[in-house]
Amino acid sequence: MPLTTAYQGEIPYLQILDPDGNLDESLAKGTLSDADVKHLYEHMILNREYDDSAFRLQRSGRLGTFPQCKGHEAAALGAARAMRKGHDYLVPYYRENPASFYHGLPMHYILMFWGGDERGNAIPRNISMSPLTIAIGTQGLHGVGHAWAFKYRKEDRVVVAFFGDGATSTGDIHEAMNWGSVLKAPIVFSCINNAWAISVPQDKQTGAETFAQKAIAYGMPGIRVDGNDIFAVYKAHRDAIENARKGNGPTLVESVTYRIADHTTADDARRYRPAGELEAAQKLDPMIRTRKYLETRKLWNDELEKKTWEKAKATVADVIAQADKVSPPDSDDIFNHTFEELPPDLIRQRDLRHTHSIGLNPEEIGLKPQPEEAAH
Amino acid sequence: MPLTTAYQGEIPYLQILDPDGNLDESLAKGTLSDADVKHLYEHMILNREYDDSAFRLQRSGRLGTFPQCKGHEAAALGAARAMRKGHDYLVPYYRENPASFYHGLPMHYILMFWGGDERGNAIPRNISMSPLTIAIGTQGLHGVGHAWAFKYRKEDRVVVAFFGDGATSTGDIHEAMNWGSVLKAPIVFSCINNAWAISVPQDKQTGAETFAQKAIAYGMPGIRVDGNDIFAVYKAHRDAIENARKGNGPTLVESVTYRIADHTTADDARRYRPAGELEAAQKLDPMIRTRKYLETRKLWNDELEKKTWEKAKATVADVIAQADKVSPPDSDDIFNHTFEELPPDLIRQRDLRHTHSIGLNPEEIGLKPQPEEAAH
Amino acid sequence: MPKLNLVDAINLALRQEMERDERIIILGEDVGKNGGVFRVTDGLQKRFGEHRVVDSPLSESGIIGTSIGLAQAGLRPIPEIQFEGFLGPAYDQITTQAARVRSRSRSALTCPMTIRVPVGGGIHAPEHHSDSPESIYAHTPGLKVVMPATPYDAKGLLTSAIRDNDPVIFFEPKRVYRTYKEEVPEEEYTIPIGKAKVVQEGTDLTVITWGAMLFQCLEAIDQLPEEVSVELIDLRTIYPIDIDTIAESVRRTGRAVVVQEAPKTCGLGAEISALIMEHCFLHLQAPVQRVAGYDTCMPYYKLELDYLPDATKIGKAIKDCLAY
Amino acid sequence: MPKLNLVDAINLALRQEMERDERIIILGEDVGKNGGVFRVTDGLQKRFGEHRVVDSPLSESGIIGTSIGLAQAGLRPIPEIQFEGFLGPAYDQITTQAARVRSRSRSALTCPMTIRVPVGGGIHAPEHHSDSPESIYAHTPGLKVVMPATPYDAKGLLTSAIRDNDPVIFFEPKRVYRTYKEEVPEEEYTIPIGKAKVVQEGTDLTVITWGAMLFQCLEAIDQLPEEVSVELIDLRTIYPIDIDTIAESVRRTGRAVVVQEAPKTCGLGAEISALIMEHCFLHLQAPVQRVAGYDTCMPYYKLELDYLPDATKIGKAIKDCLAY
Ligand SMILES: Cc1ncc(C[n+]2csc(CCOP(=O)(O)OP(=O)(O)O)c2C)c(N)n1
Ligand SMILES: Cc1ncc(C[n+]2csc(CCOP(=O)(O)OP(=O)(O)O)c2C)c(N)n1
Ligand SMILES: [Mg+2]
Ligand SMILES: [Mg+2]
Repeated sequence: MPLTTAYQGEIPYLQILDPDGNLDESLAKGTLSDADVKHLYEHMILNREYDDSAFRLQRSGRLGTFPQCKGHEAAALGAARAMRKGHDYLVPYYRENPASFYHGLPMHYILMFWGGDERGNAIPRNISMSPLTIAIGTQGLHGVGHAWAFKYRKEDRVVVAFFGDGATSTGDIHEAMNWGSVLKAPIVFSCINNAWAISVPQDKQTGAETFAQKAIAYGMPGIRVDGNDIFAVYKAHRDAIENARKGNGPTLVESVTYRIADHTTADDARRYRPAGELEAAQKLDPMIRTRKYLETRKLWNDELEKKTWEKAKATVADVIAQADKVSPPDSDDIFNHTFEELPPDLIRQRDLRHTHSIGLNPEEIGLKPQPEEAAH
Repeated sequence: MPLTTAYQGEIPYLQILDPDGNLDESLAKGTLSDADVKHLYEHMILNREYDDSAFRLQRSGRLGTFPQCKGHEAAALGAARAMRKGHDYLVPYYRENPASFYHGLPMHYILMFWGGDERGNAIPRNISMSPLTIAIGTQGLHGVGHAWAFKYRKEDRVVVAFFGDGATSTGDIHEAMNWGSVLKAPIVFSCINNAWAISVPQDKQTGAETFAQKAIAYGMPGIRVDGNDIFAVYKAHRDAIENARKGNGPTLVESVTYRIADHTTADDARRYRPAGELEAAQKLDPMIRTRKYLETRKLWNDELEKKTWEKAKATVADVIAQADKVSPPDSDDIFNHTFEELPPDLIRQRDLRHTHSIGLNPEEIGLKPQPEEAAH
Repeated sequence: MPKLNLVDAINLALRQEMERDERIIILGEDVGKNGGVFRVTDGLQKRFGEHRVVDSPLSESGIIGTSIGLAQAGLRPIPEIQFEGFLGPAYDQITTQAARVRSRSRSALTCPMTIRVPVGGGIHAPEHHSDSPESIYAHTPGLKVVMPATPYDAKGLLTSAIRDNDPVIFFEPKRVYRTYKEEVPEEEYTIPIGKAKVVQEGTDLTVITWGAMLFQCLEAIDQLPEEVSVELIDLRTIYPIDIDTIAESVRRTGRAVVVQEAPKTCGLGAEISALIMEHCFLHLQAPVQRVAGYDTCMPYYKLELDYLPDATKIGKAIKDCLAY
Repeated sequence: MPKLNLVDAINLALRQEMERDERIIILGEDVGKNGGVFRVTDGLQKRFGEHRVVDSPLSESGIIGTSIGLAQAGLRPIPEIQFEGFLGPAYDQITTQAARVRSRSRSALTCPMTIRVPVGGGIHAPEHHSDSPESIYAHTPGLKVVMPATPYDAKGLLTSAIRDNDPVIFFEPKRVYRTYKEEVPEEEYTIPIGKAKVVQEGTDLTVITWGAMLFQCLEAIDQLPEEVSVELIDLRTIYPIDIDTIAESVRRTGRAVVVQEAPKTCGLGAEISALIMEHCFLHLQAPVQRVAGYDTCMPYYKLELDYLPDATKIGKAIKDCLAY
């Protein structure tokens, strides 16, 4: 027994649709239908249009900070497609617009959110997803809690929780994966590895060759996929979701993609990105290969491309108009959503809009009435 | 390329001295000399005596809570022996008395510490170790910081940071291993897997088969060893330490042992331990096999055993006497070690021993002198 | 009526609420098989099963973080943090997440959970087992904070906390766990969160305190000359603060002493002192006095009694304040 | 003398101290190549090398935890936490570890480090980028807490903080980063930690504030009738609080208004209000007034100006207090 093997494991890598649009037919079998791919590609166009429009809104001062999702479309949509809409539960971080929209989030909500309005995070009851998260990594545990509740209630729902490569360094994502595994909770951890965490590259974030291999730390399956390949992303998530649904616990899926944009509109990636990297990544843009694939199958052409973009532009213009029409938030809401029932002092703060005590409640607290009131 | 392998890895298991005292000569080569083993066994006896005495002190009300180290002796001493004393840096949690004493910590310090006296944690300058840690997992990062400082100053010192199986669930131990790996810091992470975290067994702590495989998440080597085998523990740590010293970064070593005691004197493990488990573990007690080994090599006999215990008893009695002689802590020290220089209000709190304002400083704050002073 | 100590009263409340509402899950380190390191959850796993009383990994952020998910998904988690000193790793999930679920989602989501935490010093424990962080959480909008001092109040307040639709931190003064018994009805009852209790009426000075300090205050008052009439208020709820009960009292007595274990600076005593000034300025005969822990780290236990307010320190503050 | 903004003044102090003391290491998310998300550390990695200005993993507990080890080992880390909202994951390492190193080891070990943190609202940022947690850290024994409002003070105070042998949290009001310039000497200088600054002398009422609120207070005072004479104190150091400067002033003016961004309850304003009562009771003509953030979550940015104290709210409190 002396020097033996305590553990042996490996992490597969999956690519089905290569950058030139060639499909591995045998791996693709039973994954996405032609109609699926077409539909998902239309979603990509819609999202790309949304992304660019939001960028422009920010630049013209109509939106606060905005994090573009450019490049993430396949990684998000492949996962979203693998979920049962309205049944499985999506836990986004802040860069999953494509998945959120796919699951039905009204598109102007995201504009409201980044426009500094909580109502953009008031996810409608029929949309099976949690609010966006700004504090990196915290959402993984909420996802596990959700999955645990599903298990507790014997519902066959599965959670897909997203996070970035940077998030893997947080204690919370570690604790989430550990809990998920211990509880055998029905959850899939979907790590979007876009090569950067703001300005920090992978080799400053981890000493490991892949993020997927972190699954081994938790005794759960892990898989790395080409995150620009909608087939691979879909298949890996579908298998992981079905495995979780069967009661076999979580999987970690790493989707390798690239952030073809600055971190947010407040960032300037030219300060830190090596020359040529962006250009190389642009060639791997998931939209390019998805379109190539569709064209090869004669499912797409320039005409459809043009029409879809036009439709996307119209849709996004509508969405922006819808966002513009939203009445400004009521400043009473600063108070009203702090608790189910407001304590008396908070009611005073709300109704008088100040915190200093004089005049807060003259009779009751035995002070002289405040001068302005006396003048009435 | 489609379905390939992204990562492949394995974690070795090492045992050199088996429970019956049989040594694997080839693996043992170049590890511990006869004199070493004898010396380490003497240390085991000393620690066992210390442990039992501390337990009795607690039971008789002379000590607060005390966590026994029973069973951990080989896991701690094998690691301690692999370090360069006074040069490498020991980061204990709270159950490393054997390692700490081996590195020269005055033995009554531990009694002071558990007796509720910070001076037990005032590690003398010449002892190369950090204070004991109560907050689980926090010390790993301090160890990484130390290792980083050694690297920064180009010193060839290595840190060995200990933590339990339970601690692996904390975010901090995860962040520590991640940082250690990214920085290629000269540190060895030594996980003492004693099967329990208070009442929580391994399968409620992790979904992984071993703790050692967590190394893979960080792209660092990991190894699991029989933690009751002083040879294996020594060899794994020595190799890891020398690897770190060469600039190759951290290793995770999991020493599998057993807590042959309650969690602390405040615990009653009979509430949660399965019947027979303790008894089975007692048969694997590191002291049994170390003694067997020494006897086989004719390096030990009943006479030596008796003498060593007697000496240990005398030593520990001395240590207790020394602890008893320590003057009670000065309550000024509550204040004096808060900052290098105390702010004025803290000086007032110290000198007047109260926080209420009347009488704090009558002249200066324009109040009537306090009645008692007026009466003088 | 049976006399129960704090541990048993809390255990009883947990049991009754779990029977009443199967959405309740208890989770935490050692809460299941072991029944908690203070035995507060003793017997509950046996009674309700491993799926409802869950021994968790050693991971405070995970305990709160998963509880948030459970709560958002419609369950009613009761996480335990083993000692207040280990709230630190859960601080982020409590303050930036649990406390903000309702606000961030404009009430689309809520986060009903009761975080049970033994709190305070005086039990000869190691480091991190004797702190008093209540003002930290009182400063965090979106949290309610409760700290009963007696078994009766604990049962009623815990029941209210569990039924509350917002996150509540329920601090249990561990020094009182087994040192005080009183009659506690078997039947379920609630005590409203946000209502202080006048423990003893008086006319000369008002003492305001909470948690284990209640007993130190009682002792101090006991040792005062008979002619001194002190009103004693047990805050019971840390947030929202029942300033009405306090102000009503101080307007009568004109003098107030606030007693807390926590370090003085930015402790809850500061808030209460400021509030009293704001609400009772024209009635105050003396500045409100604070008897508090020093602005130092809580010492290891050999010196803890030197650190903590006791009857002597409290008595002196009362006398000084009366003589002002 | 060049006119610098807050960002440049801090950058200059960092550069000078790094030149002077090679034990200094800067670490944090994006502080190196990118020069920090606010460019506060711009150019420092280029100048001092990757071993001294270190881009860290996304791990706030790790940033502080490794800094503790560095500091204990004799270096002088200057960790940056990218926004105050991300102090949460580092809370445990700051409060239970960094703050207690000296006490726990009876000064055998020390923990000299300066934790730089942009703080406060008003910049139209997303959630967690606009909070004001200073009282949390002021309540933590063993920490010094500094919050300069102006470039000159920032340079002098940061220099002091870096040279201090205990842990200092250095809050940088991000709303001021680029909105205010003043003359800042190129030469090194220090401003003592623990000393407030009388920004403007006056006789009728004292306003006490810190951080970005200084500018709101100046505006409020500007808008008052000319005959009103207000003394304005910039606290600059949050802990230890310079109560002597405050008390000296309030004893003269008899009235005080404290202005803070943080939620009212258990904020630093409560402490200052209580201290003023304790130190100036017989001189007070009116209860000390607090103008604070509401006891609610900091709203997303569309409503942040409704939340934050501004000249109108501050002016009203001053007038009410004067008329009392
Ligand atoms: C706890 C926390 N720390 C720091 C930040 C600031 N921050 C926002 S995004 C980001 C990088 C995230 O990188 P990654 O997880 O890879 O996601 P990506 O943005 O690349 O999609 C950082 C550091 C934050 N939001 N939360
Ligand atoms: C952060 C934190 N949470 C909880 C505790 C309470 N506690 C003390 S020891 C312990 C179990 C530790 O188990 P392990 O890491 O396996 O070490 P062992 O005691 O078995 O050697 C717990 C939960 C603590 N000290 N720190
Ligand atoms: Mg990323
Ligand atoms: Mg253990």
